[in-house]
Amino acid sequence: MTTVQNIFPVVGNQEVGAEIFILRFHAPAIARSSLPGHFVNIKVDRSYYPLLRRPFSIYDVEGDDVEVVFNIVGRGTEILASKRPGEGLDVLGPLGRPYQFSDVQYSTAVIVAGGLGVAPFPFLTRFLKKEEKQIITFLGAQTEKMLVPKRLANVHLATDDGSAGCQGTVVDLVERYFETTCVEGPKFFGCGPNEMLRALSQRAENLNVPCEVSLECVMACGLGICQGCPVELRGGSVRYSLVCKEGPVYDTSAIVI
Amino acid sequence: MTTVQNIFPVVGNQEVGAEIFILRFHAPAIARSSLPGHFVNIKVDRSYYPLLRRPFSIYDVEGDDVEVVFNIVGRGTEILASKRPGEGLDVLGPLGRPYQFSDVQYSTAVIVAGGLGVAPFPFLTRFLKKEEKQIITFLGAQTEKMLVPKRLANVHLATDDGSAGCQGTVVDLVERYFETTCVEGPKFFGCGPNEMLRALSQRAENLNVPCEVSLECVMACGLGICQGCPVELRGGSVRYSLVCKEGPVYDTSAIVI
Amino acid sequence: MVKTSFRLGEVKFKNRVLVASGTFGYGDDLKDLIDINKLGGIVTKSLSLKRRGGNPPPRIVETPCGMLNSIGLANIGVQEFILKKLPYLRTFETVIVANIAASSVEEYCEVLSMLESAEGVDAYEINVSCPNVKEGGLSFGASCSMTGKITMELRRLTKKPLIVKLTPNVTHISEFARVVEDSGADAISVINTVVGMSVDVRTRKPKLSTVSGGLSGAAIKPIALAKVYECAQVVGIPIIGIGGIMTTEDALEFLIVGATAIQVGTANYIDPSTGVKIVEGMRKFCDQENIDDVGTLVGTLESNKEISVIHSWL
Amino acid sequence: MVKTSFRLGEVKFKNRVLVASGTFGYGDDLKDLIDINKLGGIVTKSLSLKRRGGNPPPRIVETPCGMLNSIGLANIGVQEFILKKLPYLRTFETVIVANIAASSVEEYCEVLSMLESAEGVDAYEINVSCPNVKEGGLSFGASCSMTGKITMELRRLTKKPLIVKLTPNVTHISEFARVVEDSGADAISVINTVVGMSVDVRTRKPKLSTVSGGLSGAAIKPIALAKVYECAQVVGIPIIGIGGIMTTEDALEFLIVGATAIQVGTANYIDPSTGVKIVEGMRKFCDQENIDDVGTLVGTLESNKEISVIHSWL
Ligand SMILES: Cc1cc2nc3c(=O)[nH]c(=O)nc-3n(C[C@H](O)[C@H](O)[C@H](O)COP(=O)(O)OP(=O)(O)OC[C@H]3O[C@@H](n4cnc5c(N)ncnc54)[C@H](O)[C@@H]3O)c2cc1C
Ligand SMILES: Cc1cc2nc3c(=O)[nH]c(=O)nc-3n(C[C@H](O)[C@H](O)[C@H](O)COP(=O)(O)OP(=O)(O)OC[C@H]3O[C@@H](n4cnc5c(N)ncnc54)[C@H](O)[C@@H]3O)c2cc1C
Ligand SMILES: Cc1cc2nc3c(=O)[nH]c(=O)nc-3n(C[C@H](O)[C@H](O)[C@H](O)COP(=O)(O)O)c2cc1C
Ligand SMILES: Cc1cc2nc3c(=O)[nH]c(=O)nc-3n(C[C@H](O)[C@H](O)[C@H](O)COP(=O)(O)O)c2cc1C
Ligand code: FES
Ligand code: FES
Repeated sequence: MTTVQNIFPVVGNQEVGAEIFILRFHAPAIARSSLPGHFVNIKVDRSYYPLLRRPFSIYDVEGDDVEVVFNIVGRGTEILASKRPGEGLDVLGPLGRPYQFSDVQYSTAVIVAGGLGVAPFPFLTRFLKKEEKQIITFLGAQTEKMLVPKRLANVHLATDDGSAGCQGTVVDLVERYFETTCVEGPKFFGCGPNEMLRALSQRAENLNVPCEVSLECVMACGLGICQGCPVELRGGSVRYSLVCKEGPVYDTSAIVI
Repeated sequence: MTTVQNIFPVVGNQEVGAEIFILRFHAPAIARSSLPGHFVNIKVDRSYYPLLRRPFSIYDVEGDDVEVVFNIVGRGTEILASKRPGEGLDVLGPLGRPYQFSDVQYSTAVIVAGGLGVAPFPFLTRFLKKEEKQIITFLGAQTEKMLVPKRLANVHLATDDGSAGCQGTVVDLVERYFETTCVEGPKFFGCGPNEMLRALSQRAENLNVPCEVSLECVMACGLGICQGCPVELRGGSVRYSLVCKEGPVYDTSAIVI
Repeated sequence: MVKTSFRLGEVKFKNRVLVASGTFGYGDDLKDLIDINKLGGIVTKSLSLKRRGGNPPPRIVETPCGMLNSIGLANIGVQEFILKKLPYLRTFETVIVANIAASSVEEYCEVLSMLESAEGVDAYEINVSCPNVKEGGLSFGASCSMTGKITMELRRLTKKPLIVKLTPNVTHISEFARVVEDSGADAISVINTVVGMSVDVRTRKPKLSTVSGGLSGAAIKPIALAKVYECAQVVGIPIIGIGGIMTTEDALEFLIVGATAIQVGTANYIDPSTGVKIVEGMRKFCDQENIDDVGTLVGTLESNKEISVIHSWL
Repeated sequence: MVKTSFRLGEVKFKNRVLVASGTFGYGDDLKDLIDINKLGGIVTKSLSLKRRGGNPPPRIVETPCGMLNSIGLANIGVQEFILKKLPYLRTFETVIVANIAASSVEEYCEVLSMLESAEGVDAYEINVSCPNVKEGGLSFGASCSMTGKITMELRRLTKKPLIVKLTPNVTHISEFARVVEDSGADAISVINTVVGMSVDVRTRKPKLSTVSGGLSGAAIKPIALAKVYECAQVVGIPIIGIGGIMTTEDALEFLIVGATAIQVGTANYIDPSTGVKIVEGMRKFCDQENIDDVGTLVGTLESNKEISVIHSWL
């Protein structure tokens, strides 16, 4: 992986749900070295407000174009939503440690995504298909309009309000599925709010299924230099790992979520 | 004059010169109570960077629409330049003390503008015509592309580089004009950089012609509450007047520029 | 109905949102733009014994998310205030706090006495960020003993609420808070502006005529919050939180760390109705969170005391 | 050709732009992104005697034009630094400044001694914004006598340039600057972060696990400039200006008020090449202004001394 920083041209910015956008920019250098689970760190404009870059998972790579998906939650994403094709975008990436999708220990990738936690999975799905893994995808959100069920395989939906798929949390849906269905050589690939990842990690442990998740946390640099993004490691004494550098993808057996 | 603060819709934003824009917004409440020399104070966006409003002279009023003219000099004007019709604009105005254009003491309005100092004069010209005053306009800038010689009457141009009109400063041009031409009952109406206004004020004194100028200075509130915008008054001891409230238009006999 | 009022001694404030000294003039300039009666209180521009013209320009410069000022306490003087401004100011249904500045202890006393004999001032706020002429211009507010002395002397002269406004430009603001409390103040205001400066690199001149000035606005909010919190750990008297408050959320942060009320400063320049909007915003927030008295938010910060040592490793 | 270099004792810096402690790691993480050899110097993350895991999350929160951090000086410890990082760091053609943190005077001495025996460190920067364990955790940097003592003890142990990094969280930073100069330091770095905090109003929890933290970034530039200027009025040793430097213009402001060199901090997080860009930008500025040595800018502020009283009326 070679990390680069540059101004890349936006080639598209499409609203695909309730204040949810897929932003596409032309960045051959990033496209070439990205893997599923990597993220990019975007400076939304030249202002000092917001001051810091904003991290986004790589949603997909098509040719020399890179995509991210995001919803408007604050000033940074509000500015991102206003980007138009032709404008320049200051991107640093790819960053982080990707999902370990190619190991031979498992045969079915069980993708579990909460809300915008769907972000890394279209790109992962591409690679899983190349690896000829089975794929089952569970996707949950508060309501139908917050689901982005695109470019995934074998999708099962859950919404808190029952507006699409089953009513309930996505982890509950996974649990019920595993109760009734025999999944061959499963491995969980999770991404979403910490609460959901905690629940997933618990289920994975109970089911004795390997589980990798991509964590979110506040980041200042994304490069391993500020020490601002710790996650606690399991084990006796308190030790931390830096999410931006050693993560954002972790095997849940290694960390305290 | 009733000052209002509100979000008004932009109805136009046209580039009319080198990074010079005329921004038009629909603001009946402001249009109704504006007079030439008044200014509006614009919050360019909701960000805290820039933090403060930006003052702009009222360039013209047409029906319920108000216009300002500006060039890009920093972050605030850069953001203003990106405004598109339909967007909301947070404007506070009208503010300040207008030009005293209707007094009967003079019969020829001699308008002298340096660069974007042309801003208050299309609007003033309208009123002068209604008052049936004679008008002579002198407009100067560094170069042709920085001249905005629109909606003025009887215009004489000067540029530093000679790319349009006479080469030299606008005040020199005025001086030469007065040497060769007999102007009946003149009064100067000036606006531009302080250096130019100082020169104009000097000439006015020499010629014994009344002279009003609109001053620029950094402002925090524009409302007379921060005391941030002093100009020194002529007279024995040091006394200040607040440009935003008692100005921006002053008779040059009253102030130290 | 959410309860919004609070008391300082005999004085009842209808809500916890005041406007800060120097950022609202004497109230009269803004009467047509906002409904002043909706504010909890107005703190006047600092009043000095004699009228002050203020510093030469430039007095203002913008900085990232903030601004520097060096006004030089330009004000009309206490006498003219009493004659020309107070009668009108009194007509508003809000608490009038007269802010006092001076360059000697005696002068502070004199100004307060003049205001005592006039009618219409409800409370006093003392600006101690003023140069002590007898000590070569060192700020009163940077000396614990001077700050205590001013408080004690003024306390003798009035039964009205006496609020001392602390400067953040000291090592331990809590020491000042304690001294002021012990000297009889009814409340403290925290904070005044933070010393800062800015330079024009082309002309190599400072962007303020006085070289340095006072930093205010959103940029200083984190500093102000830490100062209020520090004071709240040591004093029992109410704290009025000030510094970079632009929104309801900002104001709530101050209440949570221990401020009984807040003042809106620089935000008034950008939107004079900020205070009124925050009054409304606080009410809404309480409705949403099922809080029946804004006051129950005060000092409710939930912190893990184990790791919350203020002067710890950063 | 514009001259950009300067000397601190025996050590020559190729230019006046360094990267600040804690904002560049140990250099190795950024080697592929920027040309480190173009920098005047690298200041390492603070090194403590033992490896430190750091504070619990959250450690970072953004604020208007700034950020708060409470890292807890997470670092690999001096021993591991010497073994694992220093050999590589030395290969760069830039000055390596080891920044030292400790919780007792003895510990400062021990860490410095270990670095003295290793090879490759060119200079030391002492982070005194650390809790003094013997004084109940009060910051060394808030005590003039402790700051002087640390300087004096360390001075005995090394002939290499000794730079003491001052905290802005004191009433008169110039007093500290003077004491540090008198105690034998070769230079001072001004400033470390400003204490601040931030609160989540929904959860009523502080946004940093340690409640308060250190404010950095563009927001603090005016404060940092004022502190550098204050120090420049009283000391003769070089000052390294730090605080909110994002652009060449920011850096020039610091030189003009009296800094011999500058450090880029938070800006590295946003653009790791900020320092390199400023090196280039300074050169360009000097070209434009017909300046043949960047050093001639240092301390050239033109101010009207008559009205430039630091603690005057605001
Ligand atoms: C490795 C990584 C990958 C991510 N990938 C995506 C993605 O693909 N799509 C996407 O929409 N978001 C993603 N995020 C989260 C995204 O970075 C934040 O939503 C974004 O920074 C918010 O910026 P803002 O300025 O709009 O909001 P802010 O104004 O900064 O914050 C708004 C709200 O969001 C919360 N918030 C801010 N930053 C984060 C964060 N890093 N994690 C969790 N909550 C936060 C704040 O506490 C606040 O409540 C990712 C985060 C990380 C660390
Ligand atoms: C009463 C009044 C009326 C004005 N009318 C107009 C107008 O009609 N058209 C127009 O283009 N401009 C006008 N100006 C100036 C205009 O307000 C500034 O150009 C604008 O604020 C710059 O904002 P910015 O964020 O783009 O630049 P900034 O980033 O704030 O500043 C860029 C540069 O411009 C200088 N500058 C900033 N504000 C001012 C100011 N108020 N006066 C002089 N220099 C300043 C700064 O020192 C800096 O060098 C007026 C100013 C006043 C006080
Ligand atoms: C232009 C200006 C003038 C001020 N004048 C005074 C004053 O006269 N007396 C005083 O006690 N505080 C004065 N202040 C300080 C404010 O009351 C307030 O304490 C400070 O600005 C911090 O709050 P803010 O960030 O909300 O503005 C002034 C502030 C500004 C910006
Ligand atoms: C996340 C972070 C970590 C820091 N770590 C250290 C440190 O270990 N030692 C130190 O002396 N200063 C440390 N600093 C302070 C910086 O070196 C610098 O003095 C301060 O951030 C102000 O400069 P800036 O505004 O350019 O960032 C740190 C700053 C930040 C933001
Ligand atoms: S975000 Fe800076 S080390 Fe991870
Ligand atoms: S700009 Fe505030 S008083 Fe004039």
